[in-house]
Parts: sequence; structure tokens; C-alpha cells
Amino acid sequence: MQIPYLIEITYLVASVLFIYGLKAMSHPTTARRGMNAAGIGMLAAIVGTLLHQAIVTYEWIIIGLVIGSLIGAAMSVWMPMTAMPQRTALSHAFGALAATIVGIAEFYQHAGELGSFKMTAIGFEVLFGGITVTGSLIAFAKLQGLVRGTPVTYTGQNIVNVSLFIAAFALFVYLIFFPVGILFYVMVGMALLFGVLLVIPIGAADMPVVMSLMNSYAGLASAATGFALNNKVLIIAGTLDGFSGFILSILMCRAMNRSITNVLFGAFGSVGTEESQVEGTMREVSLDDVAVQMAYARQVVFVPGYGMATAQAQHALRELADTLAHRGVSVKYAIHPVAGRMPGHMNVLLAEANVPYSLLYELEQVNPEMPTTDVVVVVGANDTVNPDARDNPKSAIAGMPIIEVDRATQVIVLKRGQGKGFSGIENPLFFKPNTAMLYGDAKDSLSKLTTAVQQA
Amino acid sequence: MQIPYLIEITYLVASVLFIYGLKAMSHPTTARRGMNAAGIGMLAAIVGTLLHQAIVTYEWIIIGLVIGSLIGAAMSVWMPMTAMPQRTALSHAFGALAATIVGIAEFYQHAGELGSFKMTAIGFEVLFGGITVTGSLIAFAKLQGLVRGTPVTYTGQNIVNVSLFIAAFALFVYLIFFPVGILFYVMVGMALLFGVLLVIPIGAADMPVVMSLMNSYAGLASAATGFALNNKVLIIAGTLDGFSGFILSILMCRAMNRSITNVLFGAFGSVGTEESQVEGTMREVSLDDVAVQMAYARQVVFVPGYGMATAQAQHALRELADTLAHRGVSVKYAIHPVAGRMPGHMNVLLAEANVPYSLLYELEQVNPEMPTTDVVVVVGANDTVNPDARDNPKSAIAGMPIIEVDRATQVIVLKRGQGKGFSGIENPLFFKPNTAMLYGDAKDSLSKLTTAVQQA
Amino acid sequence: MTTETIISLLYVFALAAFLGYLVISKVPPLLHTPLMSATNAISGISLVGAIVLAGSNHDRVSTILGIIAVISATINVVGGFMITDRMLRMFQEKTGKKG
Amino acid sequence: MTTETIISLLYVFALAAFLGYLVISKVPPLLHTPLMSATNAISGISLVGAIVLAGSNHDRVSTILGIIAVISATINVVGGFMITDRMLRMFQEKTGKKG
Ligand SMILES: NC(=O)c1ccc[n+]([C@@H]2O[C@H](COP(=O)([O-])OP(=O)(O)OC[C@H]3O[C@@H](n4cnc5c(N)ncnc54)[C@H](OP(=O)(O)O)[C@@H]3O)[C@@H](O)[C@H]2O)c1
Ligand SMILES: NC(=O)c1ccc[n+]([C@@H]2O[C@H](COP(=O)([O-])OP(=O)(O)OC[C@H]3O[C@@H](n4cnc5c(N)ncnc54)[C@H](OP(=O)(O)O)[C@@H]3O)[C@@H](O)[C@H]2O)c1
Repeated sequence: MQIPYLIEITYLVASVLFIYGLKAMSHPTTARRGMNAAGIGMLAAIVGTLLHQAIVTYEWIIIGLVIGSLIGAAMSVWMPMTAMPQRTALSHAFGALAATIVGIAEFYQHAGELGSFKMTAIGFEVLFGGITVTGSLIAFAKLQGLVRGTPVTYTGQNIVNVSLFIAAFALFVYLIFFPVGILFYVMVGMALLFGVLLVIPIGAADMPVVMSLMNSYAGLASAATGFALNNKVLIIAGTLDGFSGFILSILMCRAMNRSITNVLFGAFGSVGTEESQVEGTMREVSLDDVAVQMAYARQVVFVPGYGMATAQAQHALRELADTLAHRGVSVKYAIHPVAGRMPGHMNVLLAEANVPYSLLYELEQVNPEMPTTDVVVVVGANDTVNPDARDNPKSAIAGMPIIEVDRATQVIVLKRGQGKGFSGIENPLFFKPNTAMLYGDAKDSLSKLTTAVQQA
Repeated sequence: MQIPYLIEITYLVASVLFIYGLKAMSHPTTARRGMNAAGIGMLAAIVGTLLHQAIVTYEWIIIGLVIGSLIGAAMSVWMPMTAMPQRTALSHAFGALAATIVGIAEFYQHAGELGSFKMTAIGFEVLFGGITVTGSLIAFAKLQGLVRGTPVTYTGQNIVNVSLFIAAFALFVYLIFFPVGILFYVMVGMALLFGVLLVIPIGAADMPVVMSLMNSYAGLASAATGFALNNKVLIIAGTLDGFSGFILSILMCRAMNRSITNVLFGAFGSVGTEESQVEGTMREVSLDDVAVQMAYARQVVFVPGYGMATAQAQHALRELADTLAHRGVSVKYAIHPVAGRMPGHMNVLLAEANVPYSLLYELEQVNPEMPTTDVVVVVGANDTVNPDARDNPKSAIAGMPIIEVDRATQVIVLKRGQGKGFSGIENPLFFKPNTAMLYGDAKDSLSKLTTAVQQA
Repeated sequence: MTTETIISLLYVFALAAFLGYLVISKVPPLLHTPLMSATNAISGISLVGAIVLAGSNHDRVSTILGIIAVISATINVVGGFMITDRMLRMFQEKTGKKG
Repeated sequence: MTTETIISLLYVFALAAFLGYLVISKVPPLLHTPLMSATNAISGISLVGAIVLAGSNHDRVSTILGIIAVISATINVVGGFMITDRMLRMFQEKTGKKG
């Protein structure tokens, strides 16, 4: 068998192992084995590629691989778990950059001889890729706090964006028939610009959805690369990636009860919503009171939210929960599907803090238990426990499923002050008679509570 | 675009629609729409094929299509639902026959010029195909009662089978390197013979598993045809078919707590099993007593089995159930996964009798309700309600999950006499104090019960 | 057949195998009988090979084989789709009468 | 590119799309974050295109582009797999301590 077919076979093996790996992600006990298999597939494909007969010098390849590995390894080892959203955004930029560059080079080398199919593939590749490179970088900057997270808007914004999109697309169609160098690079530039314009009007809080969409674009760019290079493993991996991003963004939007168009093009809560009149007062409670209540409760449910992530309070939370469990209190964690800023955000943080996943309960499982729960501790969650979503059809988050903590006997809310949640609306929960506020940084409050419970 | 590529595109469309169709089978409300889509895909592929440039005369094609359609339509319109197992066996024979013939013709036409890859594909095609043709025909004959269902065994049987298999396989390997005409036909003959020998030692009762295996072979034969003809839709359809058969046979074996090898090569219950000593006596009950008990029960659960299928009693059962429901009795149907002789057998029959599928309960759902059920009516089931499977670890069916009817307050068993079930073992259920026998054909008994209940 | 073609076929086979596993294992026991006849109907797609065989007038033996193959495959296709539909119709009507 | 090749690629795409849908929608919310980094790592497979570009010495521009592409893709591959593993290890250790 000749080398080219040996290479093809390593690609086939890689494809199968990739699919197997993602399939294994359907359960935490098999996931790791699956990803190891996928890693082996990746290695096989890389080794296979190194045999490619077009390769004449290896020095640049090796330099690139070494630099990339060092950066990648460093990022993964030293990155705190709480920075996952930023890291993910950045990695979409890298992935899309690689795809875009391969597309540009393909055009650069063969501009004259490109058939219309191949040109179409390259066009999709650089369009999706270009948008993703700049879009993800802006998302990264907003999430990391490098630029202000507030939406940048101006009048006529949507018109500018749509015109740019149409212009780029027209250029694309023209290029399929007349692949002219300069116009191609103009198109790449437009895609890069479009990525910027698409993301700047979106607030930091909506970044997760944007990020997932970028994920899906990056995947599609890879798949298009596969079409351009006649490489099936690229098509498969890219398509899987594309679907993953797409499905996750749909899930997020559904859990937030919004549409993707609304996230991308609508200012949040700008029309037709109405906050409910808040009745009652916010009642503060002392740390020791809370400790006693928890220590003598039958069941305590913790509801973590974005505040737990910013406070990095997962370890402190676990300690408190362990202390309670030790005293015989039944402890559960209720995880809302969009708590935090990323799908599965809370799960990962709690896993990092060694919380067994058998203690994590989903919305549907935990809500029926609320009325029989003595104490619910809301750790930096806000929107995901806002009863307005259920009770006030005019609320900006109306219809979003919530964890119905207000049905519990006693609710303790840990937060720093009067800060609003992601949606920026008032939360009537805080004013209910059975709710008490414990102000302060979540990590701090939790550690103090642990000490207090131990002495109770 | 030239014709060949137009054809290819119809095949691509067909592939997508086939997959969509089977995916839609995951729910009864979408299944029909899915199959309509698959049908359209099939039509597209056929019309596409008719444009094939190798076709010079259409008369034979049309004759074949017309004859086939008439037979197919007649079979599907006039076939009683209870004959589904036979029909399925027969259709595997037809499918495999088509694949085998295409393989033979391919060899016949190109014997000299076949590359080793293509020869390998053709070899698999005729081997799988040949085994399936005769194997399925024998299965059909046994299920239809054309030949006696009892296993035909003789000493050294397994040795003969294994030798034949090895010989055919050796021939196959030889043919890959030296595709000699006469040897090829010998191999086809051996495959046909092997199909017969494989199935005759298996009892009629084990036919369902054999049938599913044949299903999977027929699928693999089609997939091999795809490899031989460089036709991707054949590969896809064949692989889907192959997996379907394989998964169903695994499910059946698991539900019967046996291995596939045991079904294929082991005489059933031949070693190490022991029937439990039967205590108590079988108590007969009068029709009117049963009617009264049912009429005044709070909940009646019907447990249909193979006897309902042979008696074609599904309509009579539905009527009785409706009559009871009308009187305010809560009525449920408990469906064991391997009740009857085919996966989903009971479901189809009851659906035919217009029983809403919301009334059908699976094993795991209904067992917890048994202790609070007043009356259980076993309609021609036997093994699937045999408490020995649970209680006697030495039983031939030990470990098979059962519907635990013996936990109900009162069990009524409808059967014709002392007949045993599929496994041929005694059923202690019939001797329990809370069990009463109502002898007679199930359909008959059920109709009479309906009348009696109406008068009660 | 070129090696590139062979590799394409292997890709299709590998992906179809995964799909087969995923799709079929999602079918509930309720629909196992219709599933059997549905896959049967679909695998009647070998009809496309049979049609070419019967119509290409290669030689008498091929044509006869072709006709037999067309007939058998058509029986499966027509019979399979019709009977699946007949069964699924029974299941579907239930939705309305539910409860 | 021949039309046959194009059609093969379309087949692969269609099947991969179904697989993507089926496989991804089976991943529980618990693992959505690792899923994101896993697909990221896998889509780093565009590295294979980058490697050929960087090594084929076509012209200076291509080589420079190639190196950049190799670096970015490698970051994703190495970083993606490592961080996914780091996360999954956290989830996995829980099995033992369960209850
Ligand atoms: N998970 C996803 O995939 C995703 C994606 C897109 C959007 N979202 C949105 O994100 C929101 C998530 O809801 P959530 O309930 O988790 O959080 P949230 O509504 O964003 O509220 C976070 C709360 O945490 C408090 N907080 C912040 N830092 C804290 C600290 N160091 N210590 C203690 N408390 C602190 C804040 O109040 P103070 O400032 O007063 O402390 C705030 O009320 C939802 O609206 C969801 O739709 C989620
Ligand atoms: N469903 C599948 O996929 C599948 C596949 C392979 C094997 N099997 C096996 O098949 C068996 C199915 O169990 P099952 O409980 O459904 O049935 P069964 O154990 O086969 O028993 C059937 C019973 O129905 C009675 N019967 C027959 N004709 C009747 C009539 N006209 N009226 C009334 N009663 C009649 C028979 O007793 P009388 O003769 O006294 O009337 C017999 O006891 C299991 O052992 C299973 O493992 C099933």
C-alpha cells in the first residue's frame, strides 16, 4: 500500500475514535476513556500527516508543534477553572485562525486553477473562520474584562451589519465564478470586520451564547476546510464541533427562554417587559443564626450561581456541606441548567471541589422537594431563583424555568450587596418573608459559616 | 450535470431520508411520517436508477417491478397480523436472495477482471446472502408449521456445521486470490447448505432470535453489495438493517437471559437445570366467578402472551377491557419484552385491536403495582409469568425478568389445558393458592367473560 | 476500483455503523415489530442493483437472474413499506383516542 | 476535484451531521463544559492541513502562514485535550467517593 493510503487510513481511524470519544461523553464514567481514545486518534492523524509526500522540510513544523504544545499545555495547567469561559472563547479564535489561514494559503497557492466547488468551500472556510477569529477575540476580551462588558451600540447598527454581511456574501458569489486575488482578501477582511461588529453590541452576560455560536462557526470552518482539501476527517470533526456548538447554544437560549436572534440582534429587555412591584423588605440575618438553622435542619439544599464562580467559593461550599453532612443533615446541590455563565459551569466547579456528582440534582428532580426542605442556601444565584419568571408573565425572564427556592421553609441568600443578576432585573425573592440575606463575599461567608456550624 | 451524478444525488437523498425515517421510529407519533419520508427516498433512488446508462431494455425491469409489487402488496394486505413472524422470515429470504443474485451476476459477468477488494465484497455478499436465503426459508417453514418445529439433531452435528463453515471460508480466501468460476459456485452452494444446517437444529420457539440474526445477515449482505457495486446507499441501508437485526437479537437474548451462542448451538435446558417441585393443586374456576371478581375489582391487569396471538384474542381482550373500564374498573395491560414470539409482538396485536398505547405498561412500571392489584388475568402467557425464573436459581429460565403476577391478590390464567410454554417447563404459578385456571381457547373465554361481566 | 474509492466506502460504512447503533437503540420496544419490517423495506434498496442487472441486457443468464432479483427486492420494498405503514397507522390512531 | 469525490464528501458530511446531532444531544448537562473543550480539541484536527502547509516549502508566505496555523491548531489540540482530561478527572474521581 502506498503512503497516501496509509495516511487516509490513519484519518479513518481518527474519525472513528473521535466519534467514539464524543459518544463516551454521554456518561461521566466513560467520558475519560473516550477522550483518551480520541487523543490517540488525533495522534494517529498527526503522525500519518507527517508522512505526507508534499512535506519537504520538518523544521518549521516541529517548531510550530513545540511552540503550540507549550502554550496549550501552559494554558491548561495554570488556568483556573473559573476562567473556563474565557479560555473557550480564546480557543475558538485559535481554531478558526488555523482554518482561515489554511483556506487563505490554499487560495494563494492555487488562485488560478480553483474549480467552483473548491472555491465555494474555501469561501465558506474563510467567511466562517474570519468571523469567528475576531468575534471570539472580542468575546474573550469582554469575558476577561480586558474591555468593558457593556454593549456598544449606535443608531443604524443593524443596518451597517446587514449591509456588510450582504456585501461579503455578494463578493463570495462573485469569487466563485471569478476567483480574483484582491477581492478574495477584501472578503477575508470583511469577515474579520463583521466578527467585530457582530459581537461588540452584545453584553458580557450574553457572551456564553455568542461563544457557543462561535464554536459552531469554528466547526463549520473546519468542515469547509475538509471540503476544500478533500479530507474527510476534517469534515467529520468539524461537523461534530459545529453541531455541538449549535446544540449548546439552542439549549442555553431555551433555558433562558429567548431566541438566538434576540440574543444576537435585540437589546435585552428593551420592550414590553415590566418588573413586578416589590413588596416587603429585605431582612438581614446574622451569621450565627444561619449556622444554627442549618446545623439543626433535616435537609439543606445549596443553590449555587454565578456568584459562586466569581467568588471561587466552590471549595468553601463543599467544606460547609461536608460539615453539615457529618452532623447528619441531608445535603443536596440544586443545579440550574444556566446557572453561571457557561453550560455545565456549576458542575465543573463543584467537581473541581470534589463534590460527588450523585449529590448534584437537576431542576426537575429538586423542585418537588422544595416544600419539604428546611433551609435553602442560595450561593450567588439570582435570576435562576427569581420567582418572577414563574409568577409575572410580563417579566423579562418570564417563562424561564427556575429553582423554586421560595417554596422552602427558609431561604438564605448569600450575596455581596444589592447587585443584580445577569438579566439586570429586581428579584422579589429577596423581599419574601421567608427569605433572609447574608451579605458578604460568598467564599468568606461560607468559611465563616463552616466554623460557626462546627461550634453550634 | 451528467446523468451518473444525478443518480448519485438521488442515492444521497435516499440515504438521508432512510436515516431520518429510522430516527423517527423512536416515537410512535413521528414514526409514520418518518417512514413516508423513507418511502419517498426509496422512490427517488429507484427513479434515479432507471436513468442508468447501462440499462438498454426496460421491459424485464417493468415486469419484475409489477410482479414484485403485486406479490408484496398482496402479502401485506391479506396477511393477518398474527402471521408477522413468518412474513418477516420470508422477507429476509427475499432480501438476501436479491443480494446474492446480484453478487453472483457480478461474478458471472466479470469473473476475470475482479480485483481482490471487489472479490472480497462479493464473497461476503454471497456467503451472508446464501446462509440467509435458506436459513430464513427454514425458519419460515417452521413458524408457518409447514415442517415440524422440533429441533432436528444428530450426533456430530456441530462438528459437521463447523467443518462446513471452515471449508466455505477457506474457499472464500482462496477465491480472493484466484477467482475461479466453478469454485465460486461451490461456495454459494455451501452457504445455502450451511443456512439449512444452521437452522434445522433450532426449535420453532427459538426462531425469533434466529430471525433477527438472519435480519442482520441480510443487512450485511446488502452492505457487501454496496461495496461490490461502489454504491453508498446500499452500504448505509444494509448497515442500518444489519444493526437493527443485531440489536434486536441481543435484546431478545438478554430478556430471555441466554446468550446467542446458546440459542444457536445449545439444546435448550439440556444440562444442569432442575424444575422446582410443584406443590399445591391446580384449581379451576367458573366463568361467572371470574366475571364477578373482575366486575367489582378496583384494578384489573391483563397479561397477554403467546396464547393471545395464537388465539387471535386481541379484539376480544380489548372488548372485555373496555367493558370493565366502562364500569369504572381501572384496566392496564402489562407487556413483557419477550411475550409472544417476536419483539414488540403484543404491542402490535393490541394496537391492531385499537388499544391505546398509553394503557400498555412495561415490566418495570407494572411490577410495583402488583401487590395492590385485585385481579390479574393471564391471557395465554406462561414463561413470562413463571415465578421460578425469580425463585429457583436452577430453573432453565432462572434470571429472566418476569411479570410478578403471583404478588397480586387473585390471578386468573386463561389457557386451553396443560400445555407448556415456549421453554417447556412446569409453571408453579398455576399451583399457587391465589391462582385459578379458566380453561378454554383465550378468544372464546374472553368473549364469554365480556357477556358475563355485562350481566354482573 | 481505486483505493480512494475504497476508502470512501469504508468511511461511509464506519459512519453508518455508528448511526445504526445510535438510531436503532433509541427505538422503544413498542415499535420493535414495525422496526423489523421497516428495516426490511429499506434494505430492499438492493433493488437498484437488481434493476441495472435486469435491464442491461448483458446476456441471457444475467437477465434472468436480474428479473428474479428485481421481483424479490420489489416484494420487500412494496410489502415492507405497506405493512409498516399498516402497523404504524394502528399505533398512530391511538394518539387521538388516548386516555 | 472529480464529481465522484465531491459526492463522497457530501455523504460523509450528511452522515456526520446526523451523528453530531445524535451524539451531542446525549451528553448530559453535567458534562457540557468538558464537552465544549473536547469538541474544541477534536476540531484542532485542522492541524493536519496546517502541517502540510508549513512543511511543503511552497513559498515564503505559505510557510509563514503554515507556521502560524500549526501553532494555533496545536494550542487547541494540546490545550483542549489536557484541559478536558483535567476536568473529566475531577468528575471521575467522584465515582469512587460516591454516596
Ligand atoms: N450558564 C449559562 O450557560 C448561561 C449562558 C448565558 C446566560 N446565562 C445567564 O446567567 C444567569 C445565571 O444566573 P445565576 O442565578 O447563576 O446568577 P446571576 O443571576 O447572574 O446572579 C449572580 C449573583 O451573584 C452575586 N454575586 C456576584 N459575585 C458574588 C460574590 N463574590 N459573592 C457572593 N455573591 C456574588 C450577585 O449579587 P451581588 O453583586 O449583590 O453580590 C448576583 O446577584 C441567568 O440569567 C442565565 O440566563 C447563563
Ligand atoms: N417475544 C420474543 O421476541 C421472543 C423471542 C424468542 C423466544 N421467546 C419466548 O417465548 C416465550 C413467550 O412467553 P409467553 O409467556 O408469551 O408464552 P409461552 O410461555 O410461550 O406460553 C404460551 C401459553 O399460551 C397458551 N395458549 C396457547 N394457545 C392458546 C389459546 N388458543 N388460548 C389460550 N391459551 C393458549 C399455552 O398453554 P395451552 O397450550 O395450555 O393453551 C401456553 O402456556 C418466552 O419464553 C420467550 O422467551 C419470545
